[in-house]
Amino acid sequence: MGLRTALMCKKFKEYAVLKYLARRVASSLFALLVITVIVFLLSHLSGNPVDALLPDDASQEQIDAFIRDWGLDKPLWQQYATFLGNAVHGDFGTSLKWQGEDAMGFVLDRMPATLQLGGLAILMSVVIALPLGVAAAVYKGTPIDNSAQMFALLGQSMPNFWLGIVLIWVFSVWLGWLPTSGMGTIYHAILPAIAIAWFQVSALARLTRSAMLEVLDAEYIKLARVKGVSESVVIWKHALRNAAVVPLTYFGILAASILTGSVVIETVFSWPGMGWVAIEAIRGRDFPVVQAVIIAYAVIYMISNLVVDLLYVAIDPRIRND
Amino acid sequence: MTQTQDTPLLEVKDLRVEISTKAGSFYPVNGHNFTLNKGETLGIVGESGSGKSMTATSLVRLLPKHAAKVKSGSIKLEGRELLDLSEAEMRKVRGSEIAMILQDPQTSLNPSFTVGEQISEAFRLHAPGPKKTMRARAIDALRKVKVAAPEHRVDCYPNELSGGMRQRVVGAIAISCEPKIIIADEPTTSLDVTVQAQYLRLLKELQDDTGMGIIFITHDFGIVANLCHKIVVMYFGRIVESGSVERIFANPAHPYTEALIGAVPKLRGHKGRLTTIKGQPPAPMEPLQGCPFAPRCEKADSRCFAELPPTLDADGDGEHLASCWRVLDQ
Amino acid sequence: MLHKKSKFSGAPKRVLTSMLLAGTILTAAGVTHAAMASEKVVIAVSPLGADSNLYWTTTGAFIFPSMQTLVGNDAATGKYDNSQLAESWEHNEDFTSWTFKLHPNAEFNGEWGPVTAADVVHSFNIHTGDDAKLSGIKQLKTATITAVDDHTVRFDLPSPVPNFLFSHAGRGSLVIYSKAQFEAEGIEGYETAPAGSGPFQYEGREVGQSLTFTTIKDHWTGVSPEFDEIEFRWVSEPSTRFAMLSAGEAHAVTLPRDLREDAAEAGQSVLSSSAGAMQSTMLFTGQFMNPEAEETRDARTYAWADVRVREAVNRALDRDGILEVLYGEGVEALPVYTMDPRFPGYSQDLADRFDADYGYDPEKAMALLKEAGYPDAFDNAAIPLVVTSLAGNPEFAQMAELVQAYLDVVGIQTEMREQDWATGNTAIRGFTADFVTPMRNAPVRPAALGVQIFFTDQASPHLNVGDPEINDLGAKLVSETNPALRDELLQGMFTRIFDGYAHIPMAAVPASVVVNSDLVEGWSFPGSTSSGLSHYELIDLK
Amino acid sequence: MIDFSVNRVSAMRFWVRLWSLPLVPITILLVVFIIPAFFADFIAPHDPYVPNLRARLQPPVGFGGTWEYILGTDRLGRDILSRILHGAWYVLAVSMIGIAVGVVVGTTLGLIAGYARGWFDGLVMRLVDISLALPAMLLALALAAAIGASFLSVVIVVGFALWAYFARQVRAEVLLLRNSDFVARSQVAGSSHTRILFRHILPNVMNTIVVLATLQVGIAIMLDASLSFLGIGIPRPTPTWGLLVSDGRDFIATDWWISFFPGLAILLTVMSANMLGDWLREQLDPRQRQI
Repeated sequence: MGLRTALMCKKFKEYAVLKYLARRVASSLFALLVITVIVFLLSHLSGNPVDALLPDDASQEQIDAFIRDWGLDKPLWQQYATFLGNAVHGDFGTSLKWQGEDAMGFVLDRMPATLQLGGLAILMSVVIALPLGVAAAVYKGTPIDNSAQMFALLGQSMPNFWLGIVLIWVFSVWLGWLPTSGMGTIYHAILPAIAIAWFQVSALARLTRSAMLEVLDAEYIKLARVKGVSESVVIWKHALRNAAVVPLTYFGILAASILTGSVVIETVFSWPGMGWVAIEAIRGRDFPVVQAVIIAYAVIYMISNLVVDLLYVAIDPRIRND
Repeated sequence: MTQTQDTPLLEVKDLRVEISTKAGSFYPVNGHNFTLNKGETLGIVGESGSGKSMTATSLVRLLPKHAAKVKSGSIKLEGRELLDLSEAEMRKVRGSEIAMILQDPQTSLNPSFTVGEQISEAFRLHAPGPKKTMRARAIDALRKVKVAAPEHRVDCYPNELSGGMRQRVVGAIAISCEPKIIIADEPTTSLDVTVQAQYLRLLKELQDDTGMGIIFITHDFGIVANLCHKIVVMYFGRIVESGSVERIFANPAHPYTEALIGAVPKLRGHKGRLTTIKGQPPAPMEPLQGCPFAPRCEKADSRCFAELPPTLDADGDGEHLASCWRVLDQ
Repeated sequence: MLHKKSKFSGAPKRVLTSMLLAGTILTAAGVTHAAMASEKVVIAVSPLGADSNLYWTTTGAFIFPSMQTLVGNDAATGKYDNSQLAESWEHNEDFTSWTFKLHPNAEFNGEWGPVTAADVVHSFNIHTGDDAKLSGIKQLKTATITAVDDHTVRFDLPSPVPNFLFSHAGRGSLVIYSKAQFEAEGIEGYETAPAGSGPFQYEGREVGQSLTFTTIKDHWTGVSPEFDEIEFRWVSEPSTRFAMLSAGEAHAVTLPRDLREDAAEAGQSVLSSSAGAMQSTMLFTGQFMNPEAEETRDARTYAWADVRVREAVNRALDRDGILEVLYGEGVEALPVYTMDPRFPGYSQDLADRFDADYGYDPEKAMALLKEAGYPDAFDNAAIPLVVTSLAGNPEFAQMAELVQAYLDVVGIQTEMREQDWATGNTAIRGFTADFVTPMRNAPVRPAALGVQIFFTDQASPHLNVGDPEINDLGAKLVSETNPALRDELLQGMFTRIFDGYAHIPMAAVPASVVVNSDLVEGWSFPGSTSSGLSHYELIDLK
Repeated sequence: MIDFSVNRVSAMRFWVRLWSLPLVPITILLVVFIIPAFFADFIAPHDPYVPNLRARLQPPVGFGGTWEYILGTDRLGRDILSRILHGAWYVLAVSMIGIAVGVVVGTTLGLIAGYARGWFDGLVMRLVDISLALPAMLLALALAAAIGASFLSVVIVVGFALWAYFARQVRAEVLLLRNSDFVARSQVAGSSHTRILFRHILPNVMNTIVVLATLQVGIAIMLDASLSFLGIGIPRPTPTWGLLVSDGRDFIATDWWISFFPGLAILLTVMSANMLGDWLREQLDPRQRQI
C-alpha cells in the first residue's frame, strides 16, 4: 500500500525525486567514464597480448599481423578514443580468447549466471542476517545476542575460497547432499551462494542489530504495544519497517562486495559467470573481455546503487518529503 | 461484564514495581493505592523521575521486560485482576479497554505507515470487520478528534502533519476502540499553548460522550486544575498526597504539593517548569532514612529526617490522604 | 509461494518479496535436468587457454575426440601408427617430400561423406592461414600440399624435415575438417558443430563449463567405446576436481602430484601414460653463453653468465629429493632437457655421466662459487626465480621454492619473481629476460625439434643461449638428412649443453590421470598430446 | 552532595570500563598476532623456509605427529607453526600499512571534501563511487599484471580497497561538525582553515577513524588471502597466512592441517580485531553504526 498511497498524498514531491535521480545518474555516468580510462590504461600497462595469445614460436609476420589487427601500434590516446567510441555502443571488440565472441555480448551471456548466484547470495544473507540482527537486538546482552554475533563474525573471519572448498568436501563428498561444482540446478548454486553470503551476513546483521536497538526505544513502538499489538508484530512490522532503512543503505556496498566475492568463488565452484570470465580473460590477456567485464561490474554496481536510492525513497516517507 | 455501582473502574492496591540493575534495585512505584471511577479523571502529578510514567506503564503491564517487574499489589479493572491475565489476554485489554496516549506526538506515530493504517490496526486487533470498512472507520475516528479533511489526512504519513494534528491522531488511535480508560502521559508538553488548550477541551468532550475514565499524567498543576476530578501527587516513587482537586488546591497537606501548586504561573497557559523547588530528588538507589523530600523541604524537622511518614488522613474522612508528619500536627 | 507468509508488510515486504522472487526466478531459469546419464563419462581438467571449435585459432592444447589427425600414436608404446586418418606414409630420401595415403573407408561423422585428399588440402589451408595461432606450425607453413588422388596427399618442404610425422601426430598441427561441411555451412558450421572423423561426435558446449561428445555407433575404424557420451568439464581448482572424483561426479580428473598421492591413498587409481609425456627444466634466460655479448654487455651482470656459477647451481640441487616432491617416486632425473631415448640424438654417455657431473654436491658448489668470486664479483648476484601461478603448471611454484631453498644452502642468493606467463614471454621475446624460469616440453618433441627451440637461434631465436658452437651445430642439423650424421650432430649439441651447464634439467614425467576406481577399470594412453590425454575410446568402465 | 554523586558515578563507570576491557580478544591478538610478528625469530622452533624432505606432510601432535612439529609440516617438510609465526609479521605489515594508506588518503580527502564542499567534495565523492564500483580483486589482477605482484602491489590494493570507506565516513561527520558552534567560533576568531581542520575537526573524527580501522583489519587480511588465492599476493616463499591457506587448500580433505592452522590464525585474528573494534566503538561512540 505504501508507494501507491504515497503517490496519492498530494505533498509527494515527484519533481524533487526526479531531479535527485537525474543527478545520481549523471554522476554515475561520470564515474563510469573515469573507470573506462582506468580500465583502458591498466590493461595496456600489463603484459603484451601478443605473448599471451600467440604461440611460443610465432613468426614475426604472425606477430605483426596481430598487432595491426588489434590496433596495438597506434598511440595510446588514439586507442582510447577508438575504444571509448565503440564502448558507447557496447562494442568492446571481439574476444581474443573465445574466438568470434563479441566481448560485451560474451560477458552479458555470463551475467545471468552471476546475477543468479549473487541474487541467491543476497537472498541468503538477508534471510539469515535480518532475523539474526533482529534477534540480537531483541535479546540484547543475552547468550542469543552473543551467539548471533559470533555466528556472523565467523563468516567474516574465513577466507571465502577456503570456506568454499570445505563446503564442497563436507556437503558434496562426505555427505553427498549437493553437487560439487558447475552450474545446472538450483542445488548447484547453494554451496557457492553460502560461501559468498556468509561473509556478508556479519555486516548486515550488525547493522540490523544497531538499527533495531535504536528503533525499539522509540515511542511509536511503545504506542504499538499500548494498542495491544503482539510482540512479534511489533518487532517484525513496526520496528523492522523503520530499521530496514539502515541495512538498505548498505545494499549498494553489499551488491558490490558480493560481485567481488563471486570472482573467487566462481573459480572455486567452476561457476561460469562474470567472475570466472574476468579471471580467465585477465589470465589470457583478453583485453576486450577484460574491459567489458570490468565495465559490466561497474554498471551493475551503479544500477544497484540507483535501485537502493529508489527503494530508499519508496520505503521511508521522511526522505521522500525532504 | 456487569458493573455494579460500588465496583470502581480501576482499583490499584499496594502496587510495587521493582527495577533491578547490576548496581542494585529500587522501587519507582512504591505502594500505590488509588481508584478511578467511570467518567472520572484522575491526575497523577509529579516532577520528572518521580515514577509517574512507570505507574502508567505498569497499569498496562508494559514495563521493560528484563529490568522491571511488578513486585506486589493488585490492579483491578472492573473487578478483574489484570496482573493474573496471560500475555495474550492482556493484549486484548490494551487498546480496547485501556488505551494510552504517549508523551511525544512527534515520535509516537510510526513514520513508515499512513495515519489510516495506524488507526485501523487497532480496529483489526480489537474490533475486526470487513477490510473495506477499515478506511471509513479510520476516517470516522479522525473526525471524532476533529481533524479537518479526514478523508485526505487518512492517507498521509505522520511527517506530513503538524504537531497538533499528530497529537489528535494519537488521540484518535486511543479512542478508536472506545476504551474504558485512557491513560494520557503528558500528552501536551510539546504542543504550543493554543493547541494544548484545544486538545484538552477535546479530551473532555470525548469523556462526556463516552463516559470513559481518564488518567492524566502531568507535572503541571495548571492543567490538573481544569481537567481532573481527583489528584495523586507522586514523589520519589511514592504517592505523597491524594484527594479531590478541590480539596488539594484548597488545602494542600504535603509541602511538596504546596510547592508544585506554587510553581504554577499566575498567567495561565504559560508552560511552567518546576524550577522553583530547590535541589534535586535523591538518586534512585541512594540509601534513605526518613522522608525522601526532607532534604528539600523548608518545613522539615528532625523527625522528617529520621522516619518515613506513613499515609495519613489529612481531613479525617479518608478522602484526602498525605504522607507527611505535619498532618499529625494540624 | 513460501515467502508469501512473510510477516513483513508494506514496502519492505515488497522489497524483500521482489528480491526473493528475483532470486528464485533467476535460479529457476538456470534449472535444467540434473540427472547424470549412467553411460556418460565425465573428465574434469583445468580450463583450456582457448575455448573454441576452430582448432587452428587455439594454441593446439586440446584435440577434440571427434577430430582426427593424419598420424596416430600407439596407446601402449607411443610410437606413430596408422590409427588416425593416414593408412600409410612415405618420404623421399632427404625428408623434403612426404606422401600420406588415407584410409579408403574413413568418413566424417554425420552426413558429410568420406574423408578425401580434398578435405586434407582444405584443412591445411585453414590451419596455415592468417588467423592460425597453433604452436609448431612453422614447418607446415613452408610446405606446399598436393592432392595426388582422392586418397593421397603429398607435402613438399623447402628443407629436410625428418620429424614431419610429429606435426601430424600428438602435436596435432593439422586436424582434418570436412570441406563439404564448409561448403554447405561455411565457417559458422564449424563454429556451431564441427564434423570430424573420430569415434565421437561433437554434441555441444557450455562456454567455460563443458564440452560434450556422443559415441558413434559403427565407427569406420571399428572402434567401439563402451559408453554413450563423454563430457569434459573445465574446473580450475584441483581440490574441486578431486572432490568431483571422490563424489563420483567425474570418472577421471587431472590432479597435481600431491593430490594424486592423496587420491591414491583414498582408494582411487592413478593411471600414467605409457610413455614420457613431459619434460621439465629451469632455463637460464638471455644469451649468457655468447662471448660477443660478453664484450657488449658486462658478463658480470648476470651471475649465471659464469659457467662456474651454473655448475654450482646444478650441484647445489638434490634432484632425487626435489623430483620426489614434485613428481613422486620413480621419476628419474633428465640429463639434458629435450633429449629423449625415443628419438635420435640420445646419448647414453651423458646419462651415465649425469651423477658424476650434476650430482648433489654442496661442497663442490661452494668451492666453485668461491672460485668464481661469487657473490662479490657480480653486479646482480641475486638470481630471480620466476614463479608463475597463472600458467596452470602447479608444480612450478614448488619447484622454484625448492630450488631457492637448496641454492640458499650453498650461498647463492635468489629472489622469487611472481610473474605471469605473458610478461615473462614479452621479456624473453624482447631479449631482455634476466631470470631463471621453469619450462616444460609437452608433448615431448623429437629431440631435433626441441633442442632447436630451446637452445639455438633456429626455431625460436629468443630462447637461444647464445653459444656459437651450439648454434653452429643447429644450423648444420637443419640441412642434414643422413640419420647417422644427424644423430651425431644432436649428440654433439647435447654434450655441449651438458658440459656447459647451459640449463638446470629436471625430469621426464609421464602424464597422469586419476580415475574413480569404482567407475573406471583402466585406460591406456600414450601421453603424446599437449594435454597428455588422448585415446578416450579406450576408457574401460567397470 | 550533587558533585559527590557525579564523581561516584564516573568513578564507577571507569571501573566498569576496565572490567569490560575485552581481555579475550586482546590476549588472542597478542599471542597469535602481535608477539609472533615481532619475536618470531626467537619463538619459532624451525626455519620457516628450509624444506626438510624427510619430514614431509607430518601430521600435527595428537593426529599421529610428534612434538617436533607441533602443527605438522607442509608438502616440502616445513614446520607449519614456524611458518605461521613468521608469517604474522607480513600479515601485520600488509594490514597495517594498507590500512594506514587507506586512513591517510581517505581521511585527508574526506576531511577536505566535507569541509570545503563545492567541486572538490563532488570530485571526491565521485572518486569514492569509482573506487567502490571497481572490484578490488579485478584491480588487483590488472595491477599485478602491470607492475608485478609484490608486497607493494598488495599494499596498494588493500589501501585502494579501504580508502573510500574512510573518506565517506569522515566526510559525513565533517559535514555535521562544520556547522557546529565551536567551528563557527574558530572561524569568527580568525583561525586558518588548516588549523580548524586539523586542530578542531580532526580530533573529533578520530574516534570514527580508530573504530573503522580496527574493523578493517579483517577485510585487509581477507583481501591478502584472496590475492594469494589468485596467485597475485605477496610472492612466495614469504609465508603470509593467505598464502599458507591458499597453498594448502588443495589438501583440505586429506592433509588438512596445512591450511587449517593458518586459517585458524586468520580466524582468531580477524575475530579478535573485530571484537576489539566493536568494543572500542561502544566506548567511543555508542551511536556509531556504520560498518
